[in-house]
Amino acid sequence: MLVKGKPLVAVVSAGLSKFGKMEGFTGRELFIEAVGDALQRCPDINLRKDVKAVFVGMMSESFEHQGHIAPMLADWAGLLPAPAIRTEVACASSAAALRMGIFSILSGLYDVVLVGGLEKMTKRSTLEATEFLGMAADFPFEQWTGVTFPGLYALMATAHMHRYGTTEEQMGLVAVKNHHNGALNPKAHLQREVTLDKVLNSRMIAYPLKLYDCSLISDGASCAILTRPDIAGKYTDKPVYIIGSGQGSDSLALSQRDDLTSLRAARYAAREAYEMAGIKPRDIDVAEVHDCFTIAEIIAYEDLGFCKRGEGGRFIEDGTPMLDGELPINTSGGLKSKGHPVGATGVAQIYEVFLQLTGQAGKRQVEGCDIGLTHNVGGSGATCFVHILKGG
Amino acid sequence: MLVKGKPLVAVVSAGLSKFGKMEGFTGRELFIEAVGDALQRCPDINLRKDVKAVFVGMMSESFEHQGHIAPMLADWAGLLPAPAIRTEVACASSAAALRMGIFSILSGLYDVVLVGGLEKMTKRSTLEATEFLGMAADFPFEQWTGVTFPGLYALMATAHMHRYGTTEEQMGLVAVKNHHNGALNPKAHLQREVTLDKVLNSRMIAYPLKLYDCSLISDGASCAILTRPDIAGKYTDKPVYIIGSGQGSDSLALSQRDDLTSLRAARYAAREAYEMAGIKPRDIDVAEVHDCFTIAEIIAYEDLGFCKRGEGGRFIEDGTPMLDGELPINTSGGLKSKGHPVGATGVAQIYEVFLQLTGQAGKRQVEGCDIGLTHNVGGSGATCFVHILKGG
Amino acid sequence: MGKEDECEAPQFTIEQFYRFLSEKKLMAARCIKCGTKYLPPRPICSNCYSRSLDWIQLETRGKLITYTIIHVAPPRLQSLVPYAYGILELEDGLRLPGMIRGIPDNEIRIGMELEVTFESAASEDWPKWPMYYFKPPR
Amino acid sequence: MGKEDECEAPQFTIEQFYRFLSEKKLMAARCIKCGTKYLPPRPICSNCYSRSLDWIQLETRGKLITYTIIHVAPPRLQSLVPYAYGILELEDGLRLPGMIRGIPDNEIRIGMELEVTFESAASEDWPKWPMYYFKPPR
Ligand SMILES: [Zn+2]
Ligand SMILES: [Zn+2]
Repeated sequence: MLVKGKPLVAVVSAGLSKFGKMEGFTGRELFIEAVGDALQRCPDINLRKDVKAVFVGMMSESFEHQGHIAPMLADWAGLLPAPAIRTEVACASSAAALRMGIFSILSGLYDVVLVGGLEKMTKRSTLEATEFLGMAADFPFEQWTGVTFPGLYALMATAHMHRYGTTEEQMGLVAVKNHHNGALNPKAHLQREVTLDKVLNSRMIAYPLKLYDCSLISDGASCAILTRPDIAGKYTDKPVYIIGSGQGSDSLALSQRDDLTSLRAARYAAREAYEMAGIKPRDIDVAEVHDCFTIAEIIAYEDLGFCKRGEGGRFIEDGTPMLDGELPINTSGGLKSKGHPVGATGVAQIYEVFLQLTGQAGKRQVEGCDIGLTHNVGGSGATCFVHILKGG
Repeated sequence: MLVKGKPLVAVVSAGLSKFGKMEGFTGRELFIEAVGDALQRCPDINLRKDVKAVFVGMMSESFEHQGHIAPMLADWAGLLPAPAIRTEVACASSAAALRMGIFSILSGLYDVVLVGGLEKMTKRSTLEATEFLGMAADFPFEQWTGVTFPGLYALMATAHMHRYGTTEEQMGLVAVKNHHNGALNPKAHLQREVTLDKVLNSRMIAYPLKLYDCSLISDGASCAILTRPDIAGKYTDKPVYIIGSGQGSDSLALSQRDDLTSLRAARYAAREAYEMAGIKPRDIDVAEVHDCFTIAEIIAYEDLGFCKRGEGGRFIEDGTPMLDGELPINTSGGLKSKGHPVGATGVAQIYEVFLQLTGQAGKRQVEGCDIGLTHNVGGSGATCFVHILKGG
Repeated sequence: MGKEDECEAPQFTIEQFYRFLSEKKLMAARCIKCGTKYLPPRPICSNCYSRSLDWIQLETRGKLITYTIIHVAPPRLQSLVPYAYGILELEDGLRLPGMIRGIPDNEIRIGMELEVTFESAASEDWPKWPMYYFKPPR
Repeated sequence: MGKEDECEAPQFTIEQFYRFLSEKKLMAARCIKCGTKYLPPRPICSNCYSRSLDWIQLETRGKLITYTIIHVAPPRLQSLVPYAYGILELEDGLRLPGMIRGIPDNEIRIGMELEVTFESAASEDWPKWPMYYFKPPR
């Protein structure tokens, strides 16, 4: 049951496929790669015997013309006849799977569950991908009237610039930072640095957002193995605990929200997670936030309480979220450089924080970190999850 | 927490939109109709204040080009910023939402949640609908190689006929029974009787399944309000309790299963639900089973233990599952006559059993029923949920 | 619902919103009980759960509260790029998103006044709805 | 994975299964550790989680274990209706579903012997895979 400040569940392992244009691999094959990665990191688990249920996030059946993926993935992971459910809340689909996994363990029904997500996006054309991703927006008033997914974030960016004086250069710095981190991550889609000049001079996608303000269309899969906190020691010496889980919703159509410069769903989710964990924003040592577009990361700084409203642009200028800054953010490279196979992203963030808190993050390891946060947004912000993790 | 034989949650209300070809209504409008119906049946609830989370099932984003529906439905139901998640396991998507709702209450995080489902199918052409529904089958080995959704059940029907001598007439009797019941249900899609002759002489869809062996393509939505059992009395004098919840999975591709005449996922789900409830098949008074095709209902009789393996055909011939029989099955008309807006179906079954156990089923009321069962199958049987309900 | 044949007032649905639009009318729903206005309309008030609603016709002028210029569009609209898109706040506070036409991209400003114009032809395929645009007032 | 450029043996993927098929070879994966066979292939054994696999070429003959005649098909195949479809149990116990050709519908029987035949041309659009069919053995 739920007791404030007590661990909800333990993460005893996590796995990730390579992210990128994974030519020749279908989604189920990427997922089983992620499961294999988690298994190799936790050899004491007997997947078939121990894992009692599967929760997986995927945004769209359209990319691979494949719905009903949950039992198929349970099958490929050798877990039949274990029950399996797919969750979908756009780009936050696998954070939803994680939250369902947490509920299912807290319910007392299961001791060990597998959560994860996937998306196989690159086998379809860019126009097709644009259309499939657009389905996360309101059909009758957004898709139909001509706005795209980058367009929705562009509307927020223009509003943020207008109200707070946020600049295209500040947004560009987010891309520069995340590419720097991604260059240190062997699983990242794009492992190369970019200069601010290159970002600012890249092709316009939806003013003021340019190509390098946008995350990548990628293939990939992620997973994590959750257990009751009191039995984590059976499986690993270095568990990580989830101590806070928050979720909020907002109207699907951006135009119907009171404020276009902040996500109410994110503020609500953050408050729930912080309260459950009994901590404050200043206690966070490392965070993975949803930088589907550079403006989204700037808004995330504000919504998560890392800085005041309107000061997100200065927060990145000051260097605080850099890998060697006071609060390193998106050490993995973020959606921007690691890649954004949308259904995989939420649990891929958990994977990165798991690596950080267990000292397995290699060249991008943040020293002495104990508390991490993940922030996963669905669509243009109608859904947001915040999770808080603590080292064992 | 989970104690055998103890109620998991209470159902304090349930609602259903009209099922059918609901010209002029989008999915969200049907959903809010279902919520309005539940509210009218439970006037003491303050939805906005009491309901803390939403779980909704929908099979396919393709029908309305609309993903990310969960927060939108929370918005339309007046529940923002309450968290909302969509579940998808093909035709069992809303039973999954129900099970998530149960977990979330058992976790201790929520006291009251709204679960439901919807599908808006009739605005697209039959060929489009065939394609969208087909996505629940394995793409590389089923969709690609030419089998349809009716085709998969036809493969099971041929195998069942070959092994057990089941006849097209026996399957036809399932349709006759369900149309009889549906004619008594004012929310059913087709409210008219059919003769066995008409069923047997209807157009072939996938041998041996004819048009009248197949459920309908319908629009519709369903919902139920769940609470902790100990607080149900605050909201209603006549709660119904969910005392068992089971779920199982199997390989997505039919060809990979050992047995083509029975669903392992259903047998697994049934065993879990019966054990949790501490009851036997013979204790069931009324049941809603997944008759997407007539053969599916015959197999359900066997998988749920209402009769022995291979005897499903005789079970319907003997009249046991008739409205005036010993164990009335699909009193609502079932998917066959009430209609099958796929994402709505699982919770629509809960709605029917809720009506039966609270004496609100009108002309199709089964007298003296105390324990009901629902059986909701995803796709060709890779997913199955069984829930057991008890009157208050 | 279930009374489609006999009902007098048009249903409070998105379909009906677009039907009005094809008659060049911008219509919202208003809850008679609590006064909340809905654009798009909703069949049940999300604030007080009343089903007593009426239609109100909106003024078509409003103020632009944010905008973008879209360079990569979905297949249906790819031929129009680049195009401007924004959110209009109408005179009574309701908001509507849509394409902006009839003004050079570099003259678009937050706060400027625009008005809704209607294209009455519905699309041939699903969903068979007309389009609308925002333009500088005449 | 991540070694695509340097690997010698073809990956144990569905794409590779269809690539073999276009070479008229019916190939399955076999786990070297526990012997489990997979059709379609899997990159990791679902029984023992080993990554040590090899490809085995299957005999193309098998026994029909069930069938149907499809009269309503998705758009891509609508021109072929009615067509027969069934599940073949191959000689080593693996099963494959597919269309049945070259035999009148009313002569199809459970238990009859059929063999896999290959159409080597891949589809032009996604997923760019060839088709295969079941026919009576020559
Ligand atoms: Zn009102
Ligand atoms: Zn093996």
